[in-house]
Amino acid sequence: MSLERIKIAKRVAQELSDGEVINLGVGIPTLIPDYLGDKKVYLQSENGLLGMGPTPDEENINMDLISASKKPITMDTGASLFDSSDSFVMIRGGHVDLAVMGALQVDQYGEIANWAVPGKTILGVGGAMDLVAGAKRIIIASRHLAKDGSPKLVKELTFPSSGVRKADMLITEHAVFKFTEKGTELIEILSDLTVNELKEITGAEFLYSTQLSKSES
Amino acid sequence: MSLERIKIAKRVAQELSDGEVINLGVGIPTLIPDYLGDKKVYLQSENGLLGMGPTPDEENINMDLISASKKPITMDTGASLFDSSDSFVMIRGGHVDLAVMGALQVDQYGEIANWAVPGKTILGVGGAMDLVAGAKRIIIASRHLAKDGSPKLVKELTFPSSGVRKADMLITEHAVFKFTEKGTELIEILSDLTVNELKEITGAEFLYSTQLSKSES
Amino acid sequence: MEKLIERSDILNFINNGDTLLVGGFGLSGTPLTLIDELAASDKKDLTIVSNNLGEEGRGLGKLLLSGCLKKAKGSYFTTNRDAVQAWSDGKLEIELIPQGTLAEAVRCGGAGIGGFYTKTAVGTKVAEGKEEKVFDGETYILERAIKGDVSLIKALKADTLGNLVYDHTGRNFNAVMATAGKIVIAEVDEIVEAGELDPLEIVTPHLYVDYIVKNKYVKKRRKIR
Amino acid sequence: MEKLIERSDILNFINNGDTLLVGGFGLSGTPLTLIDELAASDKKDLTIVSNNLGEEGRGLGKLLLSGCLKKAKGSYFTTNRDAVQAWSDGKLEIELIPQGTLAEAVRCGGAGIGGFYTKTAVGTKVAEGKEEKVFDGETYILERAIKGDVSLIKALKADTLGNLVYDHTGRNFNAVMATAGKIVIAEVDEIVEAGELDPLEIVTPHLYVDYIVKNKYVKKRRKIR
Repeated sequence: MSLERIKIAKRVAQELSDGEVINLGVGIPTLIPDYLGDKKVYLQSENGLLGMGPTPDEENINMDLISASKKPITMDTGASLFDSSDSFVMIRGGHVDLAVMGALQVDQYGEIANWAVPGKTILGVGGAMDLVAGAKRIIIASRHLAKDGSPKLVKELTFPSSGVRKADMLITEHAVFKFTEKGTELIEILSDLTVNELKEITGAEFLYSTQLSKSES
Repeated sequence: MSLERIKIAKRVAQELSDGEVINLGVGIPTLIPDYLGDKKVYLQSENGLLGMGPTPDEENINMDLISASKKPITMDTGASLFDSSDSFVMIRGGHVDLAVMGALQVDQYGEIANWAVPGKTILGVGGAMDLVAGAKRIIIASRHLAKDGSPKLVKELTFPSSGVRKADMLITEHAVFKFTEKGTELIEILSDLTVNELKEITGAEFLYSTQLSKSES
Repeated sequence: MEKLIERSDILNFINNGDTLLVGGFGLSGTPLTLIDELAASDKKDLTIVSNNLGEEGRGLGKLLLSGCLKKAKGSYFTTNRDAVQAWSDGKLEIELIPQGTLAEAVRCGGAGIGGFYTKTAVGTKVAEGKEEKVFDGETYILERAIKGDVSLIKALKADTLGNLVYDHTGRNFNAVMATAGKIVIAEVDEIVEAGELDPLEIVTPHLYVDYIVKNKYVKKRRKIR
Repeated sequence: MEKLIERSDILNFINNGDTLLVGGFGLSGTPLTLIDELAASDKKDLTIVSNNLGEEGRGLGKLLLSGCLKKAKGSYFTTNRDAVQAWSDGKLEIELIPQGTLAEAVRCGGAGIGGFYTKTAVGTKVAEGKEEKVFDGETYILERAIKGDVSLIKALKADTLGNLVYDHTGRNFNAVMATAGKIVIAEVDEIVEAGELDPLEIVTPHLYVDYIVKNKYVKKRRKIR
């Protein structure tokens, strides 16, 4: 497990508030529960559980009690079980406070591409589009650059969009960005990069306060 | 309780088959369970129960365990409880084998009017239209004549329709009618009326076999 | 328990002109305590979405008499003569909705669905003015989702997180009403610790429930007539 | 018990070209016994509606290898490389449906609803060619109901009437699939007498279930990796 991924998960964890209902996507988001500290949140799993608990020990694994990432889980105190259609009543209906998900690209207004790569087989979407459409708040947790070195935050998506609903925030190992109608705003630098260095590895322009600029560059 | 109403309920009971899921409307249909004999059917109540049992004794009344007619009931062995939306998944989705309901009028093709009287206040429809649209089979259980002496079986409805889905059968204290694309067919006379006498108190023409005609008139 | 409030507190969440989604079937599974508070208030111009409007002077019938109501949307009002009278006198607007359509419309309201096509009521007065569409040779009408400003529901038990279970057919419309209000207030007979309700028996998960009010009525389990 | 059949009997209810609704999420809550029977048969040109197509050679992945399939409709096939390959080779048609849309479309199929308007996938490739409609300023797309000829589902227990309960998140798509097939066959771990299941815990009432097959697998509750 890379340190960058853990760093991102830790920073996302700071954004969570007590009592929130949260859906965690595959990848980096699944690391978040380890960094919640005293915060009490409720994890919703789209395959039919509210109140996902930690991984069971090997003796207590039941493969009919799994997360949406298909890993064995346990139930927290006060957990409830339901079917897939009721699970998406929660998700689509705006009852999940926060979705944390990965992305292939995010554009300068927060539009997300996280299900398909152009020219490749497009055979999986899962619950991503439902979460994009329905979660009250969306945080993208992702490495700053894709494996091929291209920036994930871009001016315009070149990958297929996951929906018209925009993300609220992007957290990478280098920075925290907020999306508003004006575009992208850099609100925090998480690594030792200067603003100018960050600009070089980012595909979209972003706003930032001079104060942030001064202290960090 | 009038003898005619009991007679109708008894005759409807003969139409029920073992294992069927049945929704009983208000009025005459509620009398049917008393005349089932050995038949085992499952009564669905649209307020959220499959497997309605008999009326409880006074000590065991719970006003949160009631029928759609708002009378206290019990649960049969194997009963299940659900909410109103799931109840109408059953009804609208064609999972209820038979609905037995009253009617203000039925036309010669079996189109039902059972919720509103023209010129009067139209303030109640309940689950009638859902049952008309969704039940696999519909039997109308009704007195032959309305209180004002007008026939319930008519050529054309003058009362507002309950839907385009047609009833399969009409059972009154005098006769059993079947509805087909050809129109109304008299299949049984239940009183001492002749066919000609029956014609006089019926608002629609009906077909009948000469055999029935001979034996009954 | 954070969600537990005094019954009088509910008036802070309800504004004149609001649409309230109210659970219950007749008087069964109805939030009578919450209704009493509202009936004693000076709230005005409320629209009630509920299967019925209670009975004369009972349940939602109280709200009618107290002058809180502008409009009622539901499937069956005939059993409350006051409602029929108020409608005749032009003092109450009524929108009649088939029971299954009502349940589904509210479910859609809670589910982020804008509308649905149903076979129910096709060819009737209820369908007048509604968009039609043919699927596989069958005609359906479009029904819009229903949402509310506040949902008032009645459950048997809540746990301290706000998970709810209902009493038999007292569940009726309460479970869908719980999903479709911006604010959801549940009246309950009993509050238990989180963990005491079996995850399999919870009908309304706590994320739908904003506030809990303790029922002021003692449940008559054995009602002698 | 009338509904109990031998597992080989299920082939009598399934015809070439049928659409099968299959419960499960990955391999969890999947009717593995029923799938085995089908994989060993000579059925052809089946369309499978299921969230996934199992894994390589496991679960619904077996049906793919056995040559029964023409088409798969679901939300996520990427985890079965065989499916990706078969699709690339033009041997398998795939229709990708967002998970929530899939669940709702099947529920509508079972509920007598012709279609519904969802916000999910608006503005994406998945929405191409789908009718749009604006409600209260927001754009929705029309999704059609999904029905099947036969539903194959997996439950934990059935009672002798056919009422079903599921094992934790093994419920997933099984409960909706149970409502939308002309014939519904449930594979179960255990059969109990009617009355042994609490009316409050029954998830799928017996009216949805036509046949019950006993699971040939012994459930691994404690799986050591």
